[in-house]
Amino acid sequence: MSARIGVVTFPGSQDDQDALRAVALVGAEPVALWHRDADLRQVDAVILPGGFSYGDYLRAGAIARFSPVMEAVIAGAREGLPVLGICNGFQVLCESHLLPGALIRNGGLLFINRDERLRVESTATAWTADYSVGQEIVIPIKNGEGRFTADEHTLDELEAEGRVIARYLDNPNGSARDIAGIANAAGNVVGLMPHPEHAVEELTGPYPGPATDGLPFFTSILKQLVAA
Amino acid sequence: MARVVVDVMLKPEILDPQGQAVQRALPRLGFDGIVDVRQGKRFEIELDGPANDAALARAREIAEKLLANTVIEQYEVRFDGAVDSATAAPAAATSTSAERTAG
Amino acid sequence: MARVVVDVMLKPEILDPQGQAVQRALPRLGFDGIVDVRQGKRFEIELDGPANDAALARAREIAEKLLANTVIEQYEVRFDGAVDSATAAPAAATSTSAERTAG
Amino acid sequence: MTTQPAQSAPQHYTVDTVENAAATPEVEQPYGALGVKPDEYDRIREILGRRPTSSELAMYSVMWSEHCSYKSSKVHLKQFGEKAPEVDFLLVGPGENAGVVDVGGDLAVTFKIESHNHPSYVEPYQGAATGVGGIVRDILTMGARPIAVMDPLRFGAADAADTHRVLPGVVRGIGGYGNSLGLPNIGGEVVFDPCYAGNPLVNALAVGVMKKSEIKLAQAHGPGNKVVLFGARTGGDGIGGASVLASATFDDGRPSKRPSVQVGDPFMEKVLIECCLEIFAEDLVVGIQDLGAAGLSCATTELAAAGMVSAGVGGMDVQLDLAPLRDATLVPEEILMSESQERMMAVVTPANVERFFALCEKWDVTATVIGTVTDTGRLRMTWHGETIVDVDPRTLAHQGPVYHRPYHRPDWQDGLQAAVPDSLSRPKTGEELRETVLRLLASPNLADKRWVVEQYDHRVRGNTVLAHGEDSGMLRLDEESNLGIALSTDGNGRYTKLDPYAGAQLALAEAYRNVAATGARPLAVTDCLNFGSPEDPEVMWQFAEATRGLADACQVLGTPVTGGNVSFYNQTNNQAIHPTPIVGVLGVIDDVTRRTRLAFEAEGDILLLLGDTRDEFGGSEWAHVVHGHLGGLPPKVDLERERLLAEVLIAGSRDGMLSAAHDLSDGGLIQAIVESALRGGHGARIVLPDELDPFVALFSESAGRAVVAVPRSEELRFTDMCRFRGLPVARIGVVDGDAVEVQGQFSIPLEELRRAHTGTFPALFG
Ligand SMILES: Nc1ncnc2c1ncn2[C@@H]1O[C@H](COP(=O)(O)OP(=O)(O)O)[C@@H](O)[C@H]1O
Ligand SMILES: [Mg+2]
Repeated sequence: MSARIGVVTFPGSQDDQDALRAVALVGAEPVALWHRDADLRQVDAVILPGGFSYGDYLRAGAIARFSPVMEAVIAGAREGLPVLGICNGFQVLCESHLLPGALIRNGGLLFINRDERLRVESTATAWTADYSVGQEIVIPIKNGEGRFTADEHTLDELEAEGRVIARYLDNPNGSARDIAGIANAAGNVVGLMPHPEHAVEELTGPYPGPATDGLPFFTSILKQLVAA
Repeated sequence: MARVVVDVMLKPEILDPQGQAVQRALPRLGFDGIVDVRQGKRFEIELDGPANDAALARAREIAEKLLANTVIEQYEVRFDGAVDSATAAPAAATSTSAERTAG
Repeated sequence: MARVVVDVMLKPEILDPQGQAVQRALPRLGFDGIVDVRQGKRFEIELDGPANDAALARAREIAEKLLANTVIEQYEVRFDGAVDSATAAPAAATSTSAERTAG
Repeated sequence: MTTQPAQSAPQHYTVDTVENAAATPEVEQPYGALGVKPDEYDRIREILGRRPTSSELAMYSVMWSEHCSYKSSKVHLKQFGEKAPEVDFLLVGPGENAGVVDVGGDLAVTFKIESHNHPSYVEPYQGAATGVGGIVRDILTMGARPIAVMDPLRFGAADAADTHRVLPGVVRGIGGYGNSLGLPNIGGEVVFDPCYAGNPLVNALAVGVMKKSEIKLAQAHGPGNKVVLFGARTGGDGIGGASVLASATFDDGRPSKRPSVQVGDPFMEKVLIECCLEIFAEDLVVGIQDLGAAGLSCATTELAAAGMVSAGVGGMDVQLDLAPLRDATLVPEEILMSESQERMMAVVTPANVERFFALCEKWDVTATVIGTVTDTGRLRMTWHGETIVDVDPRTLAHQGPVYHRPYHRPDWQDGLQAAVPDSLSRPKTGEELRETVLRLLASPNLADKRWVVEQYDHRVRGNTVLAHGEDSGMLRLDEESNLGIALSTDGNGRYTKLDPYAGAQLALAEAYRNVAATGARPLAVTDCLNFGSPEDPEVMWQFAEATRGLADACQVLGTPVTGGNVSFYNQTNNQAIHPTPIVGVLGVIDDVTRRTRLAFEAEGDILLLLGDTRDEFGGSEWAHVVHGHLGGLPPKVDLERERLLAEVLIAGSRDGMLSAAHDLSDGGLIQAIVESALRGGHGARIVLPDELDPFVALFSESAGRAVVAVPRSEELRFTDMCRFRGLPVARIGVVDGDAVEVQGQFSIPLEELRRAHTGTFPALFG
């Protein structure tokens, strides 16, 4: 059977087509989801894509969190539905309290689009199993509010529970403890500021490369779903 | 018609890069002796109905639910004293209520 | 130490996409009867020295020069009434001065 | 349904009706304050057979303005059509919102460049942001999905205080708006020159793609069809001029201030784009027009006029009071002139209205039927039942004034051209050459622009094959066939100042060369002509020469001008900017996986210099940076050579002979080699040809040249091809090591080059 992976489009989503393309590239079935539909169309996993939902004028992800589709995603996530929030999607997950902490304005205040070197810290999630711990990868970031922040207690807890899934090797924005992505305790919900869906093709991925280090995010989930 | 102001500021323990950028810029512009700058958001909300406690409670709910992310921000809700004109009376004069929550 | 608040809002005639985005979201969250929402910035500035007219004048100069883009924004400068704690006295109570300029 | 009820008319407002205008011929109207000349006013009266109502006067004033009517430039722009090369791929030429080009398969591409110079000086962030928003709506209006933007920019001196106000805001604005639309920014320019202080140039190019069968035109036909206004509400934006009418027609009791600056709402535009594309996909519109400059005046008249021209009959009735307002106190004159952003107007058959509105509702877009297409030949507008406009729309849209402005060659032109750079002191020793390399590399115009372009998203949509730092931006259009396009914009104000005819040609030549360097075949052109005041005969001469040069060159290169924009009055205190035609070239590439990058990627590759190098330093970057000198003549133009060079570069890419190619332009050969070396992380050992003076070889800006890297195994095949076709080729070195070494002169480690190249922008603006 093939896995159905949904990608939500909010008004203002930008990288939804890219997430759908990445899903298709690894051989899963991409399913477009609309923010107004509470129905998840029987998908096996959900990706909240990058972009500027509702313009992100208030706070990134603040308004998207209240859309009908998010009620279903939140309920599903609590039941174990794999959810990956990329960039704006990560912000939505934090605003929804599916993940702790918040993403605030970058240290330098500017929007940054850059290929970042990351170290994978945890493979114990639905979305990172195909990496190895300590693996160094290159994935682009592009955001203005990507600086992860949380209180010390939360940060300690994330570390202790192995829920930091990736760290920046050259922290671009002042993220606490170089955190680029985290998971919930169950490992089904992952939030990541860098964009793995923009590192899936030799033609369009980071240059000079490696260009396709983002693929394992998508192969990881596919393998888990197919195995299930 | 009730006019309510909601001030949203980062909690003191949260780093404020925007405020810091302002503070760093000030000496270069010739402003010295600035000890601290914090930058937050101000919302002016007009609600139907009278300017009573119920209006304030509604605004507070909006702030709690939407305007502030209480993981990192705190907010304050109060009636807007300043009237609708560009030359303003002191904002303080007609304020009748204010409160701040640490979220 | 003087604590001054600078409120910076878009001039009323200028489109405020941020406020509009909030306003459009509110009915979906179950908040009706919201007539208008405007979103601006709030700065809290701590200055060396006494909280007198000179401090206010300095803050005003900072607002004019840096904090507000007077092409599209107006600002208001006043002493911060609320003290430095999370449980606040009414902001109004200790405000001593406020003014707004259309820039 | 989001239709909103008509607002009540503001109090105190006296409507100037058509009836009233006919009955009161003696009323004095403030046409002068609206920029309408006395003879133009007389013509309006003659056309109407009465005095215009204040609403009509508002419409004529904006439609007959320089910006909308091209009254000073028209007689020159004509050449782009008259001299247009015969091509079979041009689907829509100049005159529509943007030109459309057949790129093969069932796909068509539309692209256009526009300026937002003055607004960006007043309010850099919003000015630049709304500049992007405006050009993207033009592309959308053609029926296309916008797929990328580019931003050629010019600023005053890099270290001038005002540049530090303008540049960061402009860059943030372009990024803020473009990123929020989900449009990759795939290229642009950042150039500094004191002549742009007070007159920065913010040009924006947008490109879109559609099926050939889906091209939309701005036409209103079919009597009975509905006219729908949708998108943002109308506010008092950009109606500075209307205040004179306002004060003439009503008294007090309303806000006196009208915004001089338009604020953009990229989120609104993003949903408007998606909404329009779904509307297009279901074929729900007869015609569509964006609201840009001159807002509703322009959209209604252009739709109505074009409909009459194409269908023979037409006309439109509009109930202006139905337009949804952001500011309820606006009066008709202001509504007609408002330049509020993010608005569109569509003509929809009655049968499709319901579906049209359903899609608007899906995207939360406000839509309102405000009028109907008629067969009266008139554009009529009412305000709460009273007729305030009754005109032949063609008199507004097509029959504006045409000026034959006087022009003459400036007296100083000869002196400028005589001030050749030959006597400037040149570096001679290896050490002096080395220092000059580093100095130029770090100079603001040649320095690395990462600080700027990192603020732009170039990846979104996932089809960006090449972007910043390459010779052209390149996009994949079709994931199956790998068909793609390449785009480059160029323009050199110094060259054009020295010789406007040649300067415009060099702008085209450079953009053309850049497109070819990536392996794409140059097809078509868009241009933005940035000049001083057309009322100055010397500026007008520059304009006449530049348009003539561009039109002639397009003819030779076979690349028609498909559309563009003119920006006049770029001057402060009678000091005009350098004449700055910015030329954008669109190319097509059958297989984007065959693209050529500019990076040196493989050690041992052979470096070849293509073309002829002459002692040409007039207007050069070297003369500018080292001596602050501008004089002499720009590099020689040889369009046949450009065409030959392009053929070789395209063939080399197609046949897999090239590892890298980089066109030579500002800063000359050594600048190109250093850029390629830094990008690829491999150095180069250069052996300069014996017959050339080392300084000339390294820094001359002779046109028609490129440097390529070829694998050893391909060298013979490639050089044979060059010789066979008659393109001069010289072996100048090899990709090798961690330094750029020019044998017998100097060697500079890549790290040192990188520090010089990347340090400048962060130091200036970080
Ligand atoms: N420099 C130019 N070269 C070629 N065509 C031009 C030039 N300037 C303007 N045009 C054409 O004239 C028409 C009107 O231009 P413009 O008013 O900028 O269009 P719009 O109303 O869509 O903004 C367009 O088709 C445009 O392409
Ligand atoms: Mg247009």
